[in-house]
Amino acid sequence: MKLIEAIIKPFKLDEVRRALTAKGVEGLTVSEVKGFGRQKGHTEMYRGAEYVVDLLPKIKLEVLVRDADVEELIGAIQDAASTGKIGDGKIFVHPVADVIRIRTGERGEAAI
Amino acid sequence: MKLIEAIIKPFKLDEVRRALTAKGVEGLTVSEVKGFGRQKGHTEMYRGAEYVVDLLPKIKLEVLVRDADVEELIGAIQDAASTGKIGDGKIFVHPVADVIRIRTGERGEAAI
Amino acid sequence: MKLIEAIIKPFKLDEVRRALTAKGVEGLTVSEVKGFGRQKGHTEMYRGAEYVVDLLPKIKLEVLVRDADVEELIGAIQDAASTGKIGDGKIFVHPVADVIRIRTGERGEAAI
Amino acid sequence: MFTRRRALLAALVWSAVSLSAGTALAQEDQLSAGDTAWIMTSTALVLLMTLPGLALFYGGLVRTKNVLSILMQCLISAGLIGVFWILVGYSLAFGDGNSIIGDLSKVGLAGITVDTLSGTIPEYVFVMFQGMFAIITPALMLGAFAERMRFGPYLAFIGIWIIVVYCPLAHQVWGGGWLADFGAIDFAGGLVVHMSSGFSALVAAIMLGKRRGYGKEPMPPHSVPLTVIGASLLWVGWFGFNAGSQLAADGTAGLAFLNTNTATAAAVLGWVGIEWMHHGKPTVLGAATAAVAGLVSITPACASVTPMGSIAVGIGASIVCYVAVTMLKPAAGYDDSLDVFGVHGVGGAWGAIATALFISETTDAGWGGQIGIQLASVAYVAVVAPLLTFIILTVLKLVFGNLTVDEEGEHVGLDISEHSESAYTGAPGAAAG
Amino acid sequence: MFTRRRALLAALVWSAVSLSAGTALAQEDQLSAGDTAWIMTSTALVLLMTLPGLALFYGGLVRTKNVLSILMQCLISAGLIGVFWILVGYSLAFGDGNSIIGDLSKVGLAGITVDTLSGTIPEYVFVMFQGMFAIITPALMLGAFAERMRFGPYLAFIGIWIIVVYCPLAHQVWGGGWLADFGAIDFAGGLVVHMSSGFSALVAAIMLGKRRGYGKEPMPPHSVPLTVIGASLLWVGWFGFNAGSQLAADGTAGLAFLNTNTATAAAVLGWVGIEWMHHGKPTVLGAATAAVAGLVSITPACASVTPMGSIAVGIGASIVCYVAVTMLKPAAGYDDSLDVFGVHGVGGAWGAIATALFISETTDAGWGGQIGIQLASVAYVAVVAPLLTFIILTVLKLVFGNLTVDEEGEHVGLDISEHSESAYTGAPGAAAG
Amino acid sequence: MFTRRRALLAALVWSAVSLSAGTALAQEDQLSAGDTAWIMTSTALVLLMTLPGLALFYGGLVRTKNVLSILMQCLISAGLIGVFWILVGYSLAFGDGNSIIGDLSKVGLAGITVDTLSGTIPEYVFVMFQGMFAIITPALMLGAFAERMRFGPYLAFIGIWIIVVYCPLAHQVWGGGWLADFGAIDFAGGLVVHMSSGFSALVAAIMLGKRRGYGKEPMPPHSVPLTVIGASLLWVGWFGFNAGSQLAADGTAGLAFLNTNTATAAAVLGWVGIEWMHHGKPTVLGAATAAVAGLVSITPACASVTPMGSIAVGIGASIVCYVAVTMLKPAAGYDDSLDVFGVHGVGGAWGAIATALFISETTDAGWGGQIGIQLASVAYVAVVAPLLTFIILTVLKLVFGNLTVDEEGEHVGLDISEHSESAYTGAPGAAAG
Ligand SMILES: Nc1ncnc2c1ncn2[C@@H]1O[C@H](COP(=O)(O)OP(=O)(O)O)[C@@H](O)[C@H]1O
Ligand SMILES: Nc1ncnc2c1ncn2[C@@H]1O[C@H](COP(=O)(O)OP(=O)(O)O)[C@@H](O)[C@H]1O
Ligand SMILES: Nc1ncnc2c1ncn2[C@@H]1O[C@H](COP(=O)(O)OP(=O)(O)O)[C@@H](O)[C@H]1O
Repeated sequence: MKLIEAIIKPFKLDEVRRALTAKGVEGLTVSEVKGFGRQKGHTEMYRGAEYVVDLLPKIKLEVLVRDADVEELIGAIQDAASTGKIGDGKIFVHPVADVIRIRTGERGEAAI
Repeated sequence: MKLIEAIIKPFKLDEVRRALTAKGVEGLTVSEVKGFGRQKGHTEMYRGAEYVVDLLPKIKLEVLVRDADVEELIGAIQDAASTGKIGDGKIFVHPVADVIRIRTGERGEAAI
Repeated sequence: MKLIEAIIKPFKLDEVRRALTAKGVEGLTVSEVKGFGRQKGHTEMYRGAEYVVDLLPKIKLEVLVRDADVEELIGAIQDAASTGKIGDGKIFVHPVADVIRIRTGERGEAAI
Repeated sequence: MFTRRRALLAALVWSAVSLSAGTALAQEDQLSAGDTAWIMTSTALVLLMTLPGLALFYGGLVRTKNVLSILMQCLISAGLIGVFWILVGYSLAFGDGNSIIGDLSKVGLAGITVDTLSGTIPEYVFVMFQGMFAIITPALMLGAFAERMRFGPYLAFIGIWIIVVYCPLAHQVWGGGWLADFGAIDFAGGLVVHMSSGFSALVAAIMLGKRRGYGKEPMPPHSVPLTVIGASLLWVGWFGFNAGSQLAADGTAGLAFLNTNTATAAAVLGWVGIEWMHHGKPTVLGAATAAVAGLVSITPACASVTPMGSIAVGIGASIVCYVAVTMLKPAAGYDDSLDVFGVHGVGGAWGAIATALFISETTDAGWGGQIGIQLASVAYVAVVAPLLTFIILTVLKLVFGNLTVDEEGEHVGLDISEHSESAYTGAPGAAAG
Repeated sequence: MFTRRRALLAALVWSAVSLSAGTALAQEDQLSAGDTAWIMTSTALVLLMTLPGLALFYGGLVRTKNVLSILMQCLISAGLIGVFWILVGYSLAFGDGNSIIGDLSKVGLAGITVDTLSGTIPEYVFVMFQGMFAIITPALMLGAFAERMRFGPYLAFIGIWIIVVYCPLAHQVWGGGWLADFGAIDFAGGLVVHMSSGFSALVAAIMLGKRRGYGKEPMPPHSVPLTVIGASLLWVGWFGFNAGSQLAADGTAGLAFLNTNTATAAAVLGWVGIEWMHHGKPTVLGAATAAVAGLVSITPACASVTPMGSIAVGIGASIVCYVAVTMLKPAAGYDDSLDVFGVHGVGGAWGAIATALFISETTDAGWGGQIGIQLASVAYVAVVAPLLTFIILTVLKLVFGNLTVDEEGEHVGLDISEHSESAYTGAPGAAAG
Repeated sequence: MFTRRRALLAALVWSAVSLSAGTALAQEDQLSAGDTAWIMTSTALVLLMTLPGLALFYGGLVRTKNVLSILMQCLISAGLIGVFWILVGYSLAFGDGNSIIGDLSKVGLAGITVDTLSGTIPEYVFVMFQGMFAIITPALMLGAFAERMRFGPYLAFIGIWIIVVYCPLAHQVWGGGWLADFGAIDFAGGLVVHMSSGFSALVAAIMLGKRRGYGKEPMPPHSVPLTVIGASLLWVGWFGFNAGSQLAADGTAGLAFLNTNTATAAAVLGWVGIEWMHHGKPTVLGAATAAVAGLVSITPACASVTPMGSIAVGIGASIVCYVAVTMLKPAAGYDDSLDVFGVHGVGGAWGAIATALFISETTDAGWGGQIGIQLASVAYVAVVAPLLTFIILTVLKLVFGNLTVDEEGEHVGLDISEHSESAYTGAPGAAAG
């Protein structure tokens, strides 16, 4: 099992989710984060004082997947999330030692 | 050491935390996330337009624990978080390479 | 590659970010979390009813880094985030299986 | 010469007489544009108290998942009672009737035209001014069963309550009923509005049961700023409530206005002082609560006490309401979610009694006698209103089965379970690119 | 003796005459402090409708990233039209002129002093009261092209629209123009304010095109509480709008006030009932929308129908606006972001027609005749306003190239792309230590 | 015949005389319900400016962790000064006294009854109207030391300041003191309210020192919408402040009303234009700030300039305040957190001078002479208010040791460190299931 963590542009969330469910993903977890990277931020103004906001809103998406599905799902995320512009984000693949479904106590792939 | 990551129902947070501290856990980190899974969402209405909200509020809880404590704490979380209904959530167990306490610079199990 | 995850005090974020960019880090992701630990919380009052708030606001910072840079960056974070008082937080180092830049499809260290 | 002089004199006298007659008429039988202007303004101010004043005061106090249910219950009070009042409410409260309740002579505002006066103002203006009181009173109660009552039963409850509890009480005090004859002083509604709703609310809180988790987990306000905006608008709007109750723009209205502000200020000071001494720190929520407690307490008294007296009323309010909210409630163990009883019930009763305690000009009943009258009136409302409320809710329980939402509904919150809406959507997907 | 008596009599008669003349004068030619008080109050209330009423009503409905652009467009309407009105607007609307438009005789308020009266109130007060109407009307339109229109073109649009569409219409109905002569009844602006803005808004929504993602992804309100605060303040402020339009504090003002509240309450009840039956649950957003729909509809009718009639107007409003917003819009496929057409256009038209349908005293035209007049007036505004708006926007497209923000700007939101600001900063770094 | 005629004539003359005497009396010695209605309305509007107007305007500008401290400081100003004003404030400001300060003759409002008049309105109404001015003035200052001053010292500070600075200044300008005799024009309080608080605030900001991190990290407003609501309510409430200062509902009140709106609109336009040219984009915060700057500036001038003149006052305000806020402050390096000095100090001074510059009817002093008088008055307040404030704060430093919170308190924010409360609780645990 692997945990795929994707940092994407917020307005791409719907599309990515659709792409993943189309590939059979049945669960995922998202959170609001802010990202700093090569994408340049914007300037904000406050009574004449300008300052640069370079922590931009991003969505972090976590999906636990079977090892066999990793590549396919990475591809699906990438296709859906890509705009070709700087700031499209990253996908991290994490090893996972175990997984438990709280409701049933199932473990491992059965719990995904 | 392992990082236990649990996705639970928000109203179970207090109970889970009590269960963990009862087992000697002295630190943890929580964040607000939204989860999509088998649990069906609800319908919202906006001037006659209905749409389904299937990203439901969840709490993500992260606890770094000694390898020896993993099983006991998983059990504690499961007991406290379980309602028996779909949507109770998941527990992921992650390997951790190292841990540092910022204040003291302690490393490894001493820093937990 | 490793994913460095640091839980720090919110008002230290700017400093830590400056320290990291000074060391050549070009990207990172932050989120708002709440932490429970040895740091004692504060009391809040609501029409005479007092209750203890011991989940304190923290910032979680995630940086994916080359293996070779791990130690240097841990040091940088620690220096910048430390106030010497309880509650300064933790740094976790996670193994990472893979990383992909969504925009280009680059993989591994090239995608950092 | 002589003749002319006498004629002149006569003319002068008559001029004067007719002039002052004109003035007198203006005060009794003629429309006064000034009075009308003030009462229309007051009417708008009293609506402001409910929408958005009370809606925000209560809305800020609940948890995020229930804020819309509060706003909805305030909105629908304006909707339902706004129509009811025209159809039958006004007639039941202010129709001649008997000493208990009005009659149906003014159903649908029959017989009222743009020329009908009520004192120096158009009756339409009087109808609407009183209508705004009828709108806010049942809405005051919703704080007691906030975060659990279903919308349907709520609607039925306030619809019946206004007819069964409010209209009779309004008639008895202001419509020529027995409490007025008895000599009870209730200038702007300490008995009719605040005690009636506060004591009814207590019964409702007990009958509907506690919120799940009450007493075990903290249920802090989701937005104290909303609550402070609400308290502020209540404060501003209350000038219409109290000074408008004079139904004229004159010196007594001015006194009522000044006393309203002064008592409220004193209550804020008092509560802040008590909290500071008691807990080491004064809270904003305390100050906002104090403001409402002060406003409630000065309501019956505002035209009967001196400004110095109003300071006493306000400080007294901060003490009795503080004790009710922070000690009585936990000791008794009922879940009056937003302290309707502690603030409106207790504050209203205190105000009604304080009216006599600090009265500036003793009535025929004498100082002690008036205290007796006020105490008796307080006791009357404290018994009748909850009793009737108990009966109404008992019947509604039979009809609806359950007046509160189920466990699932309480967990996800009333906004979604009752209204299919979320208050705030700044979540993933709504954020910027 | 005889002489004296006659002299006395004569003196008395003259006293009476001069007294009643004084009264009559007071009604026609003398300043009435009471009327002035009410109209100044009303003027403040009408500004409250725009700032912060409408700003919040619309501001809560958009997504987080666009809320400031809404607030800004409301603020700048007060800024731009506030100045324009003094410079030329008032003169174009209320200068003598012809049957179509006023003239330039009162440019810069030339000739008006503190002693100039307009009826029983200072003309300055009348100027400002009407100025507040001019401020809110163009701001009403912004809901139609919310979340996409650029600020510069918006400014140009409302600046031109007020001169080309609003001032002539105001003149035609209230300034002595042809619609008044024609017999159209539009007490407080169903035609001039709501239909003109609602129908213009529809054209603008269509010409500016849909928001990216419209129809594909949900675009829920970022804060329903803000919207409810806005609707509440609109409700409160509307008393000034409608009852103020009588320009006096009298019985007719009282009727207008009462009808305004009653129709609005009825519309809320109606909409809640319809939603309940149609979707199984009533929504808060529905109730808030209904309130505005009710307020819009009673605007032209508020002085012409009985209170019972106003209930009919309000319920009718809930039906026609519900259908327009939830069925007509999706069916037709235009993106009127915040339903300006469905609420103000349709509600205004309904109100104008309902004015005749439920009229309490038939006019010279007779019941049917007045319906005809109202229908013709509605048709006139429904054609002229959108036509002129179409021309203005066509010209502005040529001048500005693009009236809406580009894709990037729409994704990050207008707050950042147009104003370099974020509404809420509670983000990392702003939080506590 | 002859006799009768003369008698008749005489009677007529006397009728006329008595009539006009009646009218004259009404203006001087008799209660006018219309004037009373307007001043009670104005009084409510001026409280609206503080609660919730100013509270939100300032509350939105601070960081999330300090918003409650702002709301509390506004609430407690109403609490403390609301009581103080009745006890001694009114007497010190409006008791006969000498040319510097009033006396203690009206302590506790001694001698005032419901029949006591002040002009054509009840003195109670006058007391309360002025009391609302006294409540807002010290609260204006809190923006200068926001996010750092402790609550206790704040309370002591405003309590002393109102007695030492405000009451004397109010007496000198409005209570029959020397500035009135000197010929200073300050219709609604440019000197007394805005300059006094603005210049005192500057001293306080400097004496309390900068916020930690000031100038190094951005400290953006946590909620611009709250600030816009606040600015909007200030705008609406200010009509009571300015037009109410005429103490009558007449033509001059109408002019003051119209000028208030027009100058404010002009200031918004001006600031938006300046920002657009200077930074490429106009901001909402700029527009809201401009509104307040415009309102401040027209305050002393609103009854003395023509509508066209008010446009000049407003545009001037946008220029001088823009320069003060965006250039002077960073250059000088003080941390006036929310720009009290830049807006109220500078705007108030500009307004006081502009009153003479654009005066419509020259006074006895002549155009130049009046400018001199205004300049001298501005200089007087600019010296006296800060001087007295400096002394007060120096003493308070000795008494309290530290007027600001410690580092820990500043990091977690004043809401928790001073009031044990969090503004918003939507955090884990409060969310839905
Ligand atoms: N080294 C990193 N560690 C953690 N997150 C990163 C890292 N680099 C980038 N990110 C995340 O990815 C987002 C996009 O990165 P950016 O450099 O702007 O564009 P791109 O992914 O197109 O190269 C950032 O906003 C940040 O959230
Ligand atoms: N494959 C997955 N990857 C990441 N998170 C998941 C995954 N499956 C479920 N979750 C999380 O667990 C929550 C509960 O899952 P759900 O399928 O609704 O119920 P249950 O855990 O009872 O099977 C989801 O809301 C989501 O946050
Ligand atoms: N075992 C743990 N697992 C996860 N997070 C932890 C753990 N221990 C501490 N933390 C995080 O680190 C923060 C600081 O910990 P605390 O014990 O208060 O101070 P210190 O790091 O100085 O020992 C906590 O608020 C929490 O967010």
